[in-house]
Amino acid sequence: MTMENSSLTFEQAMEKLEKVVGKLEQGDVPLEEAIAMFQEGMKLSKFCHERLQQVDKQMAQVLTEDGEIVPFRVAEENTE
Amino acid sequence: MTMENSSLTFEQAMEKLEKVVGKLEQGDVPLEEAIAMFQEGMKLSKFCHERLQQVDKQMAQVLTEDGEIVPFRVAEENTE
Amino acid sequence: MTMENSSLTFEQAMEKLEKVVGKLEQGDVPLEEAIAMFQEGMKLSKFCHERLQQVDKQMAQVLTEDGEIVPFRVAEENTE
Amino acid sequence: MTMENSSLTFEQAMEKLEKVVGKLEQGDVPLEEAIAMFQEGMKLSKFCHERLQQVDKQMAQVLTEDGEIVPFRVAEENTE
Amino acid sequence: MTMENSSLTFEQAMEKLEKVVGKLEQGDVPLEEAIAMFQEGMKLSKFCHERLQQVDKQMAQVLTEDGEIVPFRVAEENTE
Amino acid sequence: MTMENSSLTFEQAMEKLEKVVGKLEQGDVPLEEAIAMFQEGMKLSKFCHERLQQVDKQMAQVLTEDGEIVPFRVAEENTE
Amino acid sequence: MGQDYLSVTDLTRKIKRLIDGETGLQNIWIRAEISNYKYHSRGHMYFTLKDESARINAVMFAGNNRFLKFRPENGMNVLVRGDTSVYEPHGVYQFYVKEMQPDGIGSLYLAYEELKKKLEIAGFFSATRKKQIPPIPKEIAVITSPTGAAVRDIITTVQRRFPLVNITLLPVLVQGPEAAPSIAQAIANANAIKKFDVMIVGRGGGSLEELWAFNEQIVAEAIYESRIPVISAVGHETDVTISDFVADLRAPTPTAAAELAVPDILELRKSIIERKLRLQRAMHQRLAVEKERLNFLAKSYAFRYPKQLIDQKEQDLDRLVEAVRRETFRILERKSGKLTELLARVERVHPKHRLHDEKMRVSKVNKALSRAIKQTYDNQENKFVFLLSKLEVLSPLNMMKRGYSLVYGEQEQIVKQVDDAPVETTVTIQLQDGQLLCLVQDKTYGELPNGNWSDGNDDGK
Repeated sequence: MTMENSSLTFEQAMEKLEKVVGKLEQGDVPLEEAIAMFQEGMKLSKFCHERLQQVDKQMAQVLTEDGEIVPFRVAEENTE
Repeated sequence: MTMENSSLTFEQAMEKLEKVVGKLEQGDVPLEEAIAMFQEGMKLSKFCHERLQQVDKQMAQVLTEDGEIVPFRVAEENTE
Repeated sequence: MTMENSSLTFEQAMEKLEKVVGKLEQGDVPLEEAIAMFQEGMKLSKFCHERLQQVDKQMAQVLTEDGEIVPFRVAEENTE
Repeated sequence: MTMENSSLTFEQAMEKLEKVVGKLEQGDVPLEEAIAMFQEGMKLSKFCHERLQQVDKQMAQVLTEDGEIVPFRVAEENTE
Repeated sequence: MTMENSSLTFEQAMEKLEKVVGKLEQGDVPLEEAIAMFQEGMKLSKFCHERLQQVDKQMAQVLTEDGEIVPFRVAEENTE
Repeated sequence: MTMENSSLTFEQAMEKLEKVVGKLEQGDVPLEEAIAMFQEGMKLSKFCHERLQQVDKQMAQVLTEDGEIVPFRVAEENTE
Repeated sequence: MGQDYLSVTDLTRKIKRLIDGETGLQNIWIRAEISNYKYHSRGHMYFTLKDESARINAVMFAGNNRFLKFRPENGMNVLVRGDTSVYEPHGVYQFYVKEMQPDGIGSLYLAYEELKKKLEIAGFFSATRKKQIPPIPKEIAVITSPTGAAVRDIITTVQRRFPLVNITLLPVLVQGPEAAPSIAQAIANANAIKKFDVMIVGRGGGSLEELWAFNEQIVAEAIYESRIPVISAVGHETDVTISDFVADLRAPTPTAAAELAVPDILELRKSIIERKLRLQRAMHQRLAVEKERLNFLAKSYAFRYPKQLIDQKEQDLDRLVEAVRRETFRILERKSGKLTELLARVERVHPKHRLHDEKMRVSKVNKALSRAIKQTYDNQENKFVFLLSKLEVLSPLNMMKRGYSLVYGEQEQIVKQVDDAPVETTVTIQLQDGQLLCLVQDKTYGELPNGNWSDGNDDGK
């Protein structure tokens, strides 16, 4: 499952998580399945959580006329 | 019977247990059958109890592994 | 009769006993038959009594073997 | 007659006795015959009496054999 | 006549005797005949008397043989 | 006449005597005849008298012969 | 001829019908100048439309002028759309204005309407063509002017909401004649780079002319053909451009576009935590439910009081055993009762009673016998004694007691007459106490005296 999850996108993981939660909340899952789903759900939530923490804050860029991508600094309001 | 029970799911065991209790409480069970049912009931109840304890443990373990995010206090409202 | 009775279930014996009572209650039973029925009735009653004691023992044994099942505390909220 | 009576059932003896008494009560039996019939009646009643005593003993014996179950106190309410 | 009487039953003798008395009481019997009838009557009366004494003896003998029948009591409740 | 009378019954003699008395009472019988009739009457009365005495004796004899017949005691109840 | 006069009303009605039926006079656009403008208190506008050589009365009812974005004035050049008709009471034709725009930009409106209709027919606005905006994009292209509030609003909003996303600005001109090609080119470029998940195309607010580039067909086509989902963000909320219609998602403002393009990371985190909590809660609840259910079962009456299973039967047994005893005793009692009853009857028919009766009977009969014979004897004896006494009374010999006597001759015949006894014969005289033997000595005849005789017959002799 871990294998599988690692190739999931964040959206897929969230979707799976929601489904798992939904099913568990319906309460009609056999107990053995429920604990497995709980484990799966916890893994998914961990996965999603990590995905959101992974990257540092990105800087805005600009595509110049030359086709280069350079950092872009937003003009301050004050300059206008 | 023990053999048989070990391959039961929790739900099946509970269902069996419920039936046993229901029949016993109706009170018109032949004596010999009643004692057998009583034994069966005790075994099923033990089995279910153990399964629940096992699931309990499994859950605790998952939550411990998930340690970093630990304090999922349900009663968050009160602490805040 | 003893031979025969030993293979009876408790309920069958009780049913027989009830029949004996029913016949006796009709009241027009010849004396010799009445005493025979009385003897039969007492034998059945002894048989039933022994069966009950046996079941009582069995039950006690089951309870001892399976120990006591301490109920789960459902009121988990209180412990946290 | 004694020979004959010994193979009678209680009810047959009682029936005979009743007939004898009935005839005697009608009063038109010749005296000599009446004596004989009375004698017959006495024998029958003695026979019936002995049968009853015998049955009584038998019952007592059965109850004693079943000694363990002895105290059939109907008035249990008072003792408790 | 004595010959004849000895084969009479008590009842026949009494019947004859009563007839004799009846006729005599009507009063129109010639004297010689009356005295004959009287003699006849006296013989019959003697005969009856003797028969009765005989029966008395017989009875005493029969009753002694069969002893007394004490009425049978079933009332077991009192003995407990 | 004596010859003749001896074969008479008491009743015939009494009848004759009555006739004699009857005729004598009419009173118109010639004296000689009356005396004769009177003599005849006396003979008849003698005859009757003797017959009566004879019967009396016979009665006494019968009663004596049957002497044993002491009257039964009717009040038997008192003796018992 | 004279009969063919029309009434004025008929004529006017004919004219009205004629004008109303002429399509060239209905739903047409007219360019004119406003004069004699009057705003009626009830909301209707009355004015004259004119040009250098003609004029026509016009009215714009409140229902139509309510949405006007400007206030008409005398001397103002306007474009109006409406119907020509006749006001019958005055017999004047006039123009009923439905829509009015200031002239000048009026041409742009016409172009806008025309293009909108055309593209709509071509299917550019079709909902089925709209692409899904990815919920969590990694790369965002922003096509707008590098200066101005729009780009700043977009970038800061995106970075604030979802710092993990890459923003690449594709700077374009957003007004002026070069704007449309510039925008279309940038859209194409963004598609060429192939790394963007979503693009925001737009600019800040401005006049219709300033926003015009976004109403150009070239831009519409570029958006339509973009494989990357496009969020349009042109001007303010009230400005709706062709680009907005074509775009996959229309944002009312640039800031709104940024909000639509990326999720709020805090919200996401919150939602993960929330799901996690729900997960745990569900599991806890499930466990709790099962535990409770099990407890309930384990604590059930049957398990807690298993002896009850037996108790009932014990009682049943007791009842039956008691019944067997009771019924048997009852049968015995009944039988013995019957026997006792029979014994009593036997006692009653004891022959001693019978014997006693018979003895009495014999005794009685015996007595009766004796009595009867005695009676018989006594009767006869009495009868005899009676007869005898009678006989004695009647005895002829009785007369002798009174002195009479009987005389018998020698032949023992009774001597009744004198001659019956001859003299010298003996006679016997019978007296009461004996006889006298007498010798007859003599005889005398004579008669017995009459009269007194008969009277003294009884006592005289």
